[in-house]
Amino acid sequence: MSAAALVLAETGDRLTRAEFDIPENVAFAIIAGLMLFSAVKMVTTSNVVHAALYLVIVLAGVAALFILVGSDFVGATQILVYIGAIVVLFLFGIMLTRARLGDDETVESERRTMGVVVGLLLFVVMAFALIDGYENTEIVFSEPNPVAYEPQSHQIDDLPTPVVDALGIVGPSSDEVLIDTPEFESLPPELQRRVPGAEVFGNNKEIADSIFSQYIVAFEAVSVLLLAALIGAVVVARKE
Amino acid sequence: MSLLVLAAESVPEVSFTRDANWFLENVWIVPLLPALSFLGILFFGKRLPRGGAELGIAALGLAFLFAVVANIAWFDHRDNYDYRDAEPATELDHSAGVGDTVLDIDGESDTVVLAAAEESEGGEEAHPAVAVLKGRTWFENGGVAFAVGTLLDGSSVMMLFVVTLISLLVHVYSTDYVKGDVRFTHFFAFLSLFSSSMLFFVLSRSTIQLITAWELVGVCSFVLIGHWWEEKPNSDAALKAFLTNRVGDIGLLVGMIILFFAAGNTFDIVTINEKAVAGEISQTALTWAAISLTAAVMSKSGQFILHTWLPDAMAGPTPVSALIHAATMVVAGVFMIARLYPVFYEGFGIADNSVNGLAVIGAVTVVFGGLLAFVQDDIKKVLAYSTVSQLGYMVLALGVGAYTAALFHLFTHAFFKAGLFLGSGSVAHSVHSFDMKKDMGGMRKFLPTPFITFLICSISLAGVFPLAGFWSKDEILVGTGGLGVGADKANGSYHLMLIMGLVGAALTGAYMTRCIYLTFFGEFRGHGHPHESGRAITVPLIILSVFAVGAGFLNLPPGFLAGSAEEPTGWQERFGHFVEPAAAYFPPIGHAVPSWGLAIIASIIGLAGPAVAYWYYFVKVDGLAKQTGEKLTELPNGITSRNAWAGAGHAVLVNKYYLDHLYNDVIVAGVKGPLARVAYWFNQNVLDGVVDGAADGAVRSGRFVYDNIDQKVVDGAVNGSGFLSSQSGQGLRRMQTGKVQQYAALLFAGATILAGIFIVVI
Amino acid sequence: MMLNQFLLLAAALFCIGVYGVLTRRNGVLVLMSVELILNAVNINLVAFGAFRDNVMGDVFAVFVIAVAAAEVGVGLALVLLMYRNRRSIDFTEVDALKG
Amino acid sequence: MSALLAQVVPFERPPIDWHAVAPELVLLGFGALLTTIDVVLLERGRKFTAPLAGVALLATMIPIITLAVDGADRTLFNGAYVVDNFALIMKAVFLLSGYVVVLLSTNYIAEGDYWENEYYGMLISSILGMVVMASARDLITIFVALELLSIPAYLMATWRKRDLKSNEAGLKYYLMGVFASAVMLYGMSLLYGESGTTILADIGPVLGAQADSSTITSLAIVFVVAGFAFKVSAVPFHTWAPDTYEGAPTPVTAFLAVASKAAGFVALVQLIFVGFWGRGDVYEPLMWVLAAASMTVGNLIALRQTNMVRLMAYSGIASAGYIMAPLAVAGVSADVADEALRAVVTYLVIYAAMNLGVFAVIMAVARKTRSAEITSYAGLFGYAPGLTIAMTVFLMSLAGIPPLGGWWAKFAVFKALASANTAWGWALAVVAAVNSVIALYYYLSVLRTMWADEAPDGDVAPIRVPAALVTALALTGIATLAFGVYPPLVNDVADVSLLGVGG
Repeated sequence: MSAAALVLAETGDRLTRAEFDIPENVAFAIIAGLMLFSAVKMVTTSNVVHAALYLVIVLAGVAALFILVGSDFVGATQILVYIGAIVVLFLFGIMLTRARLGDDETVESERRTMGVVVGLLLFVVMAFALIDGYENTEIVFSEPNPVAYEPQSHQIDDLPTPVVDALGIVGPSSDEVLIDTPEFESLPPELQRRVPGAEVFGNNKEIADSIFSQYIVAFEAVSVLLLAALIGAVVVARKE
Repeated sequence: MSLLVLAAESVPEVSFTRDANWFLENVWIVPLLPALSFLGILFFGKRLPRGGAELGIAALGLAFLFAVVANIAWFDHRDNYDYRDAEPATELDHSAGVGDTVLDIDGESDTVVLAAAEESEGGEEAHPAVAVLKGRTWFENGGVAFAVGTLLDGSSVMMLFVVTLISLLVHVYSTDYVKGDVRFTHFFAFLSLFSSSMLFFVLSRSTIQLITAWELVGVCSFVLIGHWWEEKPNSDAALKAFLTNRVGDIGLLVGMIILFFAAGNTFDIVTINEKAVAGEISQTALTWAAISLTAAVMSKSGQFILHTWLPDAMAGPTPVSALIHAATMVVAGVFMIARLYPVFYEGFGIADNSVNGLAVIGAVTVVFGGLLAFVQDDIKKVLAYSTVSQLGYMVLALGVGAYTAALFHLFTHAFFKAGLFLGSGSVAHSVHSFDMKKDMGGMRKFLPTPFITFLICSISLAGVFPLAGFWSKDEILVGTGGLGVGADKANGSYHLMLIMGLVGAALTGAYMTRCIYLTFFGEFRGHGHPHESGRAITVPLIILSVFAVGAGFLNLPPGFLAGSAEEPTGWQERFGHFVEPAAAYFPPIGHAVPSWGLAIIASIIGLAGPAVAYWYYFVKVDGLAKQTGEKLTELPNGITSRNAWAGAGHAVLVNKYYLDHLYNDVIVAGVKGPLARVAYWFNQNVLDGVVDGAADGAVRSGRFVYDNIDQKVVDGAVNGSGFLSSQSGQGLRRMQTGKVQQYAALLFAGATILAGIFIVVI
Repeated sequence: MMLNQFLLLAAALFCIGVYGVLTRRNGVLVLMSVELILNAVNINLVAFGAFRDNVMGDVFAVFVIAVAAAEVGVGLALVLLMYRNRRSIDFTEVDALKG
Repeated sequence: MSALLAQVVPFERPPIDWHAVAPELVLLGFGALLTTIDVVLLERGRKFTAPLAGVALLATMIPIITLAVDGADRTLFNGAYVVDNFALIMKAVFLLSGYVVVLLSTNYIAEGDYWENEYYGMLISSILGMVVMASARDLITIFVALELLSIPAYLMATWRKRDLKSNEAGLKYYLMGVFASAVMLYGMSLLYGESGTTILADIGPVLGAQADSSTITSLAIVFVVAGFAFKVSAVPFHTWAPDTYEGAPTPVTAFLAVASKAAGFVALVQLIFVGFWGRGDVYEPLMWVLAAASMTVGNLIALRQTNMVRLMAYSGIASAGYIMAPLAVAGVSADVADEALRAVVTYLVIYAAMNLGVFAVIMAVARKTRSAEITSYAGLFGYAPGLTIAMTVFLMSLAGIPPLGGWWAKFAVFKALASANTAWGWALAVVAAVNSVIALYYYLSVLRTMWADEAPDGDVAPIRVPAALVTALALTGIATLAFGVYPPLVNDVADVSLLGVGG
């Protein structure tokens, strides 16, 4: 993996997210710490409503992480579906089952031991595998690529030097040049987005495209699944 | 041996023809007839006047007639078939090896006769040996053709005769024996299916067919042993029989699968055999296949240590026992070895070995079964252990390479053992019990016909010259090639097997003498008035005893009465000639030359057993019984108390009896006085001790083996493993607590531990 | 950023979820713990998606979210039914079937 | 790089082979029709639903047959969805066993006054999930198909709402199912991370080219397999099965025991033969352990069962072991892989017939005795000889007695194990052999109770079996016999291979 990173690094003048490593790592640390704390509190607190609120923090943290790595769409979905719908469902569940607020339950030591042993064992195994497998592997963030561009003229002054060099433009800096579509496409992706007038999308279009092409069957299946779950849950949960 | 191989190679090995006798080609009708009668009885039996029995008898009768004709046709085929006349089947693929061609690719049914030349050792004219193969591709799967059809050669045509005859007689006998039974119709239906399965078995062409038939035989025996299932011991016995057989079935399955791959993806028995003979299958594969198949034989043919189901299976109706022990079921194992003989022959290295699994198991079973028969009070159990012992002879014979002898013993044993079982059934039928000690005794007065036939069959079983059992047993003993007997030692020298065989012979006579005494002599100890059986019972008995007397003459040893060992004539070796395939699918076994010396020694040893038993039961026990007027079945005290009795009661009582005779002798022929006195002294001081000791010792060792090894160790192990698995099942069951979170813990922990192991190890 | 930052965080969340699943008696809390586990998976998927620079991870995560919603709905219906039948949502009491 | 094209090329629907997805569409259409009838006609629609569900499943067979006749393998959506022989056969198994389940349910659900329309809606959704699963060759599609077939099944297991046991059955099934799919998802995420793709055919070569010591791949394979081992109820992921089988409505139990289990195996087979191909060093020992443990534990616990349905659950766990066994040697060579695949398919087809048959008898008997305790079967022969004989045939077939279908299934497994000719293969064959003896014991005990014991309370009133159940019994009985007597029926269809074997 580091080999791949090297190759990417050699392509030269390229704004990668890696350059913002430090602020992002700080953000990550804060979010991760908050999530872990909330998660632990969630599974240990005796108050069910508090647990639901801690869950919200964890879910929000996950959404923040998604946005941090550039998956804006998934992050938005996470917030809408999880925090907007699922947590509300949980709250309804808590209310409908009239679980006592406060000292809801006590965890016997035997069960706690079982949980700790299994959980720790699982973590050791996972962590061992992950550290062994991905030690020192960096995520090399590439910019979201899809770029829309209409052919237009630019003042050479306005163009970034790498773009000028790459296209081999010569002339006085005040001249206007027309960059047409073939020329634009000949640029490497990281330069395309630096051409003025180029519109940059996230990967939303790609996600949408692949859901409706490669994963169309899964998508249809999920739609049936949601309907079936809806009908079934109504049958099971309703009073007779 | 190598001469044979060379000779076989020097002539065209294979030729094909299409002109076998109609009866040999269409022999599939034989199993079909009882199968049809099974269906007929099942569906219409209850509406027929005789509850379906007539259907079964008619079907078996027809099958029997067919079998007789087929046997005659086989004689002709075997002797007169000349491969030179055979037209090559041009439309068949010549590139295929022997037997391959019978997998009719086009699905049409052809008859292919397979021949290879045999050059007898005397250098006389070659006898072509042929097997009539007929088949149809059942289906093809993954390039492998599953063929079904008939493989008819001497051994299977002989089995057809035996199975149909015994089954016919059993059917007839059963009309009386199970008369009035609640499941009369059901009984006959399964009797027919049982026969059909066995016939299907002996004709099987492919190993798949063989396994199917083998299992069918097992299922039928399960149903029939458990015929009176309302009583728990009966259904227990049926269950045990089935389960024990199942253990062996796995061996069969594994063995057949090994052979399937080893022989190049084929189920065809002839092809497998040929490749085994030709050395095209690796020795390892053959050995493992032979071992697996031996496990199957052990369970099916009641070999030590998987024999325990056989005595229990006596819970079934007596005709079923007769059928199981004589013609079907238990001989299936022996026949299977014969069918795949090259596999065993090469796999165990029978030719150049002196100890192999098959021979050892057989020898142990001979002695072990014989000893156990001593201490049974149930007449059918005596016979059951006797069967175990006799099956041991057959397996032993196959284990030492005496192929013909094994099949010959199977053949003769079928008649006298069926006769014995049916005879015991007729006795038991009249006293409503199988217990010899409690409910029998003196039966000869009430049941003269069963008595005579039982006696004849017993003598035959004991191997007394010149009844059937003598010839077959003698042939086995010669075949061992042990201690220098049998001039041609092509199959190795099995000294131990010879000795065990001789011991077994002595035991056989002894326990049968005991059985006859307890059943037919002495005072009647039962209740009521036993009555002679009806014709349906006595006629089969008479027919079987005729065979028990005469069947042995079918295979007189060469040089007997006429001719010489080199040039057998007439009836000599007729049977061997009949059953032994001399073809590329049969190993080049050597033939032992019979020895007069061994025959005499064996006869003496074989008679010594009954003599001792005779002395013990007929002379001493009977004498004591007459003396005291009690109904004795054993001496009240054996050798253990002999010292204390030396000058007292027992001795006095017995001696007095003899003194009378001696005094008479002295008076009538005074000159014999001194001689008699010497004889008397010898009798009193030497013979008596030896005889008493031998009889008592045999009984005691039998009892010991029965109590400690058979019942405790073997049976205990069989039952114990069931108990153990049941107990561990109980333990595992506790894991299932019903608590969902413990299940979840098991799930996560299971995944984690598995993952952990794989991460670390791989 | 290191890939393992995300993966180890996800592993920890996963194990905390497992702990919750194994120890909580309240049915709703068990279901919440399941959500923790599923979110751990989603972090993995999205992190790998960024690492592999393709959208399959993101798409997978979206599907997981959708399915998780259905699962929660069904799970809460079952818990509700349990409450109606037993007046309790304590999972440790559910052990009539065993052996 | 494809991103570049995306900027100029607007979204275009990928070409869809409508014939290939016709079975799913037909089933989906009927499912929609069923729901619409429910919404429009309300209670008046009740009498249509069961027949309509049956028709839906049979009608879906039509495109499957046309596809089979056509014979061409079809690959859709970059390999995410494949219609090959294997997929078609398994779809047919799902649909036909689904049809038998409809037959089993007809009277049960109607007489119990359960939510009939919704019940068949659930059933059809679940079967749709299975049908999708048979073609899914992509992690996301497999995951979604798994959930689509599972979630309605969770609900069906709890369908007898007021019954505490049914409630418990559904709850346990649901919880264990969710945990298992969470573990599986974690494994899938690692698979995606290792290979960068979700298409199985692309994952295969990546994993195959790895060094032998890739810990991530080992972890991923174990976790993914664990998820499906749950579905097929393999030890130690089997704990839900006995409880759920016992508590769930009996037709649902039959559905779980046959169709749902088969779906798990379909996924497992696809993953192993396409995705994990080349990593035999991981999945072979894993399958070995699971198979041996399932056979042994399942059979041993079955010895101590007193309830027929629980007995069938443990017997099903043991069967899962048999079906997994060939997978433990699948990686030896391409020939062995073919043999193993055939063995799995053969076993699944035959198992469906005989197991559904057993449940049909259980349901018929329960109509009179209202119980599934083995003791309540005592003396059955006396008053229901037909059912007794049918049960005998099915149980003997399960025990592997020729010439019944089950024997061929076992034979195929042994043959596959032997064809590998490795020490581990033989060892597993021995384990399987010992187990088949143990299994015979408890099947025979049941038979003895039926044939030999006295009916409890001397109640020998005959059982009236409704027509739908008779049909189900006849179908499964004929199939069980026919597969045994004329094995080409199953052998020919089982002669399949998977697209993409060998990477």
